[in-house]
Amino acid sequence: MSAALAIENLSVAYRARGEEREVLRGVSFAVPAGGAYGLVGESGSGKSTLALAALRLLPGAGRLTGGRVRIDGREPYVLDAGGLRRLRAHDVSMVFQNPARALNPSLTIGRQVAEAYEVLGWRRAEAEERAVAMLERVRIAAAARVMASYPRQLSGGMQQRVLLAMALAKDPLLLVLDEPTTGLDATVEAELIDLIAALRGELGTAHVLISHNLGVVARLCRRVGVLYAGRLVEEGPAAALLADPRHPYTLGLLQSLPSPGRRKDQGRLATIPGFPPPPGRPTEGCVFAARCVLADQRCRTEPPAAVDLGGRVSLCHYVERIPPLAHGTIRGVAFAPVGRAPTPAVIEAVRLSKTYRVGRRAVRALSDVSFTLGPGETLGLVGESGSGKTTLARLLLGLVAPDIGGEIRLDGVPLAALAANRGAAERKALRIVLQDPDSALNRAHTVRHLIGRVLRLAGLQGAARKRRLAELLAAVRLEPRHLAERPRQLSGGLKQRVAIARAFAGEPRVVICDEPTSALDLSVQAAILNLLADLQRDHGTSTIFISHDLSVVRFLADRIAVLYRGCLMEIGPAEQVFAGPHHPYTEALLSAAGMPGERRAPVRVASTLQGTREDGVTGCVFHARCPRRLGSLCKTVAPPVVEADGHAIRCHIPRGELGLAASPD
Amino acid sequence: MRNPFPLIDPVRRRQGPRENQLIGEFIAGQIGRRGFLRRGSALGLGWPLLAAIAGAIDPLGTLPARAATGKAGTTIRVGSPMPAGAIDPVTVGDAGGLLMLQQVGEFLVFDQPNLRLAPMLATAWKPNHDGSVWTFTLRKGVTFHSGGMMTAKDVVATIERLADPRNASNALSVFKGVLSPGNIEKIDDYTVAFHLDAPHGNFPYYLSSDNYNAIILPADYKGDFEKTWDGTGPFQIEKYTSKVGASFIANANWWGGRVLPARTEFSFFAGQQPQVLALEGGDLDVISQIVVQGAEGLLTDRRMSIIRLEAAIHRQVHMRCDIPPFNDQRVRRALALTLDRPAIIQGLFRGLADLGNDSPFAPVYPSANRDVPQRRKNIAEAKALMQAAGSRGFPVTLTTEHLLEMPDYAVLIQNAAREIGIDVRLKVEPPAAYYGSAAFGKSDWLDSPFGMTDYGHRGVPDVLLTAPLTTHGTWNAAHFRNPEYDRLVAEFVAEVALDSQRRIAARIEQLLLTETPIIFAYFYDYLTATRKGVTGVAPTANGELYLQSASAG
Amino acid sequence: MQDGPAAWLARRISFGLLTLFLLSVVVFAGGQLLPGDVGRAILGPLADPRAVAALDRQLGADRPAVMQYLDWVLGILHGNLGQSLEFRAPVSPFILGALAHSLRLAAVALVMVVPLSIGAGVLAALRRGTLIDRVISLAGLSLTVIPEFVTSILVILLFGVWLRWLPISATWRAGTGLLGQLDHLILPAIPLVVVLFGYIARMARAGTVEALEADYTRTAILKGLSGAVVIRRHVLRNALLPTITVIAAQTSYLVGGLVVVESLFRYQGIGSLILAAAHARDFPMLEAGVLSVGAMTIAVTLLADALTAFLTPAPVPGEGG
Amino acid sequence: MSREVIAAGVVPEEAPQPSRWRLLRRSGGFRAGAAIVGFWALAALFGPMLVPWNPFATDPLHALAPPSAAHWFGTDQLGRDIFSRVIAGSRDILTIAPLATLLGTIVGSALGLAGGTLGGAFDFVLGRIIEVLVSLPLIVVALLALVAFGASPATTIVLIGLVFAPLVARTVRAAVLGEIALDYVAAAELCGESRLAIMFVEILPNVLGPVLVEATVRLGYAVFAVASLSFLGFGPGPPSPDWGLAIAENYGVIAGGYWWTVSFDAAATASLVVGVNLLAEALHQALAS
Repeated sequence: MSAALAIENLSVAYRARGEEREVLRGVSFAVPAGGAYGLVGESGSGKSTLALAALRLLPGAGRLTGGRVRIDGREPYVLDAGGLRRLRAHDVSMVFQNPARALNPSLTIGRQVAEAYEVLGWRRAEAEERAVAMLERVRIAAAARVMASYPRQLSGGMQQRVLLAMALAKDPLLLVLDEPTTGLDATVEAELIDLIAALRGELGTAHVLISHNLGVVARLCRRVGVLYAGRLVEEGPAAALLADPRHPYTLGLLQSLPSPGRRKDQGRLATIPGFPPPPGRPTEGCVFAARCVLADQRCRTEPPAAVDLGGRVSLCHYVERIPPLAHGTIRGVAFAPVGRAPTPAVIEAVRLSKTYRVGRRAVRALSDVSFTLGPGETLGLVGESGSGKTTLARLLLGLVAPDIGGEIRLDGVPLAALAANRGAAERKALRIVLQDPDSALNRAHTVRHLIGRVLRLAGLQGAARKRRLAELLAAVRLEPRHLAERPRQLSGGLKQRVAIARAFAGEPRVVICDEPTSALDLSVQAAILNLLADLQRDHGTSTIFISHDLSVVRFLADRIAVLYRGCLMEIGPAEQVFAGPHHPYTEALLSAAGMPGERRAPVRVASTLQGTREDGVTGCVFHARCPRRLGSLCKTVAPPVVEADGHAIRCHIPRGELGLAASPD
Repeated sequence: MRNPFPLIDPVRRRQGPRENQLIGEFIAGQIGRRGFLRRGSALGLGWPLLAAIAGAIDPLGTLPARAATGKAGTTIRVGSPMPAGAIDPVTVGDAGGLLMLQQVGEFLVFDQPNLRLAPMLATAWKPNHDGSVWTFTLRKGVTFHSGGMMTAKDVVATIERLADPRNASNALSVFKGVLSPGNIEKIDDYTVAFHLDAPHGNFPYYLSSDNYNAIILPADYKGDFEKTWDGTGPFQIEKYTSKVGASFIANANWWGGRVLPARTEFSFFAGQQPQVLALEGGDLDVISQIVVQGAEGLLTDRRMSIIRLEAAIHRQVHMRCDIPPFNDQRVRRALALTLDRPAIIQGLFRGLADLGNDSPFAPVYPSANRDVPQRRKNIAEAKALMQAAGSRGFPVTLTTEHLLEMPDYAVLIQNAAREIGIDVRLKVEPPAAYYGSAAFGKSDWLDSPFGMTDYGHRGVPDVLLTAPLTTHGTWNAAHFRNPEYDRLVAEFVAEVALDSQRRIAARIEQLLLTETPIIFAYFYDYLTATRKGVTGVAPTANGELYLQSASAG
Repeated sequence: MQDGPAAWLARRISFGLLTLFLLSVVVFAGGQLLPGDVGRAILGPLADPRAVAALDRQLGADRPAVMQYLDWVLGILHGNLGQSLEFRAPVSPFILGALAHSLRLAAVALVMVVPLSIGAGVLAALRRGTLIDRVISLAGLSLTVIPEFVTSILVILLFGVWLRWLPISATWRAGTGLLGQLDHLILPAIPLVVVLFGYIARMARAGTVEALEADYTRTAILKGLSGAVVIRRHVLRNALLPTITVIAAQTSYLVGGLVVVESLFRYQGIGSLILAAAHARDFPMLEAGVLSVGAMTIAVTLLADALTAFLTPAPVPGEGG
Repeated sequence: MSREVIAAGVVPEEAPQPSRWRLLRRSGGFRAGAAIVGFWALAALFGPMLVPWNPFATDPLHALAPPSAAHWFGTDQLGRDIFSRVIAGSRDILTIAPLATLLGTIVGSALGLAGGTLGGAFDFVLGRIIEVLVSLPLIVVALLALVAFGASPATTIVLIGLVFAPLVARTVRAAVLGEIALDYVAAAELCGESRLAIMFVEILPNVLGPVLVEATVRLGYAVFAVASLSFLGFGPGPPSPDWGLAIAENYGVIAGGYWWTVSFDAAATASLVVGVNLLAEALHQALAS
């Protein structure tokens, strides 16, 4: 049985504005029939190009400049149009990252799925029957109703399941998945990963999974390849490679992940300095030399040869010097643990609720949330999309007014609902760092203007302002030469640093960070987290850190609050929330966010069809998806909030019976 | 049909007073062709001489008698100007409207192209001793399209309707001071007497086709002409669509005999350019009127033929005599002397026009006097006059209408005036804005110190002498006040005999040459264009088109 | 379609009526500034002032302007468009006649230009980057902006005068059959086709390019569907949607904006009628003409929006948040 | 090198995007458009001084002479040299159209900015005005106004400018709504910036791109409208050498064989509008990329 996918010495280049820019060079790997191969790399590493090249789907500007691709022995670049079409109709499938755009908005789901069967020769009626069967197979409830609805009437998770059904309709030899679960909620992602693993078992299809998320790759793939700047720097069995990396880049990636239990007071995260190179920059020598700790003159001039380590390969001159690096303790200034007693609270939220009117229906984005934030303390706010965490942020900032009865107090003094009605000092006290720096920074202004303006509005003039500006630049590790540049000329990481500098410019009492790192590459994310930790320590600012990524929150937060559909499910010191007892929803979140190397019993929530919101539910909002549901009680009676030494949980189940975390290793 | 009089004048010099008297009456149309031949022979004039004079003066004879030569039963497609508003004989005032009326309606008297009157619905007309009462004898056997016979009561009612100020009639300006309502007496069924307010030698012209409102309608006409189209003419209405076109069919029992074409079709055009293109493209057979400026292509096109009628259509360039800079007549004369009139005629009309001598007496008028010397371009004299008047030139604005060749004529004046230091600036307005409310104080036309106005053709110069130049003239844009001139004009208007009219004309022309309140540079011909092979089309200079003997071969 | 189609339709219609009322007030105010008066316009400049006054009285043009407007509005409510001062006849036959003419010419132009331009746009997109794509884009780009009178004169000369294939004046003799009328309308329609071709072709091309590069097209290809099926079922349907709005946006131009073409081809459209009414200060005709064009445009735009909305049902409310 | 410094490590910049201006200059459309419009601009500025004949001097005896050595483009009905008049004729159209566009763009942008940021009643009224104007063809509105106010360059400029303003406002408003959705506007509000500062300091710089593109497109339409208006007799009056006027006066003659009296004016009009549109298209491409 020849390999499902065999790629030898593949090179690809793009033509842009006249020059030819090489994106992939000399990539070789093979995936046996029924195998599962993972491709890991950051943005710009060329992993998507590799997938598209394998199926001869390169966009117009792309061109294969070298190497061969064979799928089950047949070469897509040699086949004629008819042959290629047959290959795609019967043997090869691909699922992409953004499900919403991959479905035709003006055709029903049924039409699009049945189409896959019609190509195989089934008549319309027969094709539709088989389509319904396949939808049920990908665990879509009410498949008939989904068949009749339009793509945008489904949730992200649902759409991806439909695409999966379409891909598997032809029972393909090879299925390529390019970031299939990125952008989905953790719980939904977990369900999809389980589904994909199960289907591979049942159908015996060879899978190639492309992802920047090491956890997902670890769970699904038997072998893994690490891509950096268009080269396969390391390749080998998944378990061995992730536990004992033999290339500096792989090591750096693993270390910059806030692994379970890592906390800011145990020392800073290891970061890979610098930023991933933009695609197509010609480099002699080792591509990683610019950012490698071990790099020396030889690395910068002589391209490393592939070192065979028995079933594993690494592209590095000093393979043997990697293991000791892995075990060395990372020195660095630890963070003094913050005083526990949050006497007097800087910010106090009392019974905050928010209802949005959409057409004739009222949607309750936030209901009855109360919490306090001490000076210098970091409150982690965790929740999936639609949990109301962004609404909460906007309420605190005064961009939106809460429903009557809700109140926010700064240093004990109640704040006006809208920012416009607040005093200048009060407005200065609260600042925000947003997820997408491109949207948060005015692209027409220079960095000097962006930061300087906040200082001017804060009343600083002349020399004082210049001095403060210089201080801020140093604090966020920016160079004075960046002052004259516009956001368009900066990388994602740099832009976020400018946004952070602007947030801290006015000496705010509280800085709200709304998913500050989720738009950044892994290696850059660590640097930003360290920066936030440093600034908070230096300025004694309290922060509210909003994220859907539990590991990131765990690294920074002193206390953690868990939100689900506008309700505060659980709030307490970080360690206690992670150790347990957990609220069932927190338990599901923790299990969904399984770290590489962490063994945790899979706890899954039932998936419901989006759009079946039960508004005005009297009981617990989580009852429909809660695996530990106590029959009709949870549905009808609102759960009490049980508190024990600062750790409150809103659930009917007695604390003793709630789940505990497995012993952290 | 060039000017007939040069042929006759040498003959007349050799005749005695009574023979000249007879020739004058015949020219003035007071006696018919047969009458002239009969009395001329009675006076002993030789037959060949009489025939020559009659042929020169009245080649068409009475219109209907022409022998029809073309193919019968054809359809004539005519391009004509867009009528402004409803077709109503009482209020009509524009070329498009009059053309429609004239297809179905007829006049008492027909003013022929040679400005000689011919009998139409009236067979004869004669003045009393001093021309203050005119008696008309009507033609018998004339039926309206609606069936009724035409008799005196219809004529009385029609003219009464036009003269009554309450009826908003456009003919009011023609009858003002001439004929008042109530003075029209029905003698019998076929005789009508008109008692004038004052003696008028040319009164028959006021009831002729020259006055397009004067088509004879049934007495019981109720003002709804667009529904009835009831007239006595050679064609009857078939279909009329306002703003689009109209079609007429031959009137079987027309009093004037056979009507050659079966149908005529009129298409309305907003301007000349599209009409020229339509004729070139074969969509039309005839264009009722074209102006040389903008239609030069037709003049040189072998597939087309042009009918030329000498006419009195002209432009009056008035200079206000009561305010500077033109209050000094020497300045006015100097400006008049800068114009190279033959070059202007050649440039604007390809020569198809007569020279103007700064008076209303166009060469086409029999009463015009030939002996007054023609004014020519003379820059030296003009500069001398300016020196005498103590003026070294001045800026002035020439206001005129954006109509046909007038803007270009204004440009020529602008360049000519520059030669003696007069800096002319042009202000060209749409006609409606130029005329404004057509009353002193409320109209650019009557208030501007230096302006140019268009005047259509008229059978006799009377209105052109009175309205724009007499002290109380309603159109006196030049504000010209000259008692001597007023007296001469009153004398001319009252005069019946042609020779005495010409004697007075000479003194008027001389006076106007010295005073020059208005520059009359040219009188251009009335042109009608037809496709080659289209025959029998008979236009007249005031915009009518007689098609009863036409054929689109 | 946020709160259901019925409410949306009602809102749009009420906006339309408000706009029409606003339009009538603007035209009324504008009308007062026209120079001269109706009586003078009909009788001509040299007519006797007494006659002009008598005619104004007859036509009621001497009443204060506001009275004239109120009478006109009352008339509208009773469904009669008022009496033309100039032609002393009800206005509606003129307006309906002119509107019928304009719509006929617009229809002929659309029938000629829509398939041509959409075809060219899609072809250019399918062959994007090649010579044919550049030629179509450049042709569309430059032809669109050439004023109608330049193209009209060229067309008249070429087909009317020199080749004599087609009649120049667009007004057919009474009673000519539909085919005969069509014969007359081809020449005047050509300049319109030249002007509209660029707009529609560019939008069709942009729509098709966007659809071709969309992810769902890639999904279709990956299903192994044949090129033709992918284009027909997936690409065209989404690509040509925006062209509906573009075509609808040309209504006010196509119906009332053709004064130049109408004057050159001697065609009595609503545009020329409005201009003539302005010259003659024929207030009721002017008002009715302008409003008919306004109403026509609003109706067509409404129809186009409804059609577009119908083809891509808007997202179900309450999504996300 | 301590890890600290490495961590702060000097950062490799992204390859700076080729500046839009260089991108623009390289596009064929821009070069062609600039050449054409440049030529006519020079003709408008210095034309009347450089032309062989005085465009206004009449010579009736040599009227309608075909193109010859003396008169490259022949003479018109009054014997004036057509070549000189075509060159001089660019002055009228190149003063009226750009000024009208400028007026329309400035007023339109202000309306669009206000409409987008203020919203509420102002935005509603603006929306209705836009709807009124869109439902009326430009030519009819222009003609009605010119009949009412009398045709003069000033009225034409103000008229076309005010008719374009709401249409420009519509585009600017859409762009502003796009910007308001971005977070930097909310951030500015939080910092206590005034509404005016937000409009002009924050939003306007980002909206200049669409405004510039809209302006050049409007310029194309303005030239189109001015030429049409003068063809219909509402442009500058005689003896102006304006192209539209010349075509209106002479197009009847060409059937008779005097083709040169119209073709050069028509070619000039067509070339100018195409030139302006090429500029607009090139600008649009450069800014959209």
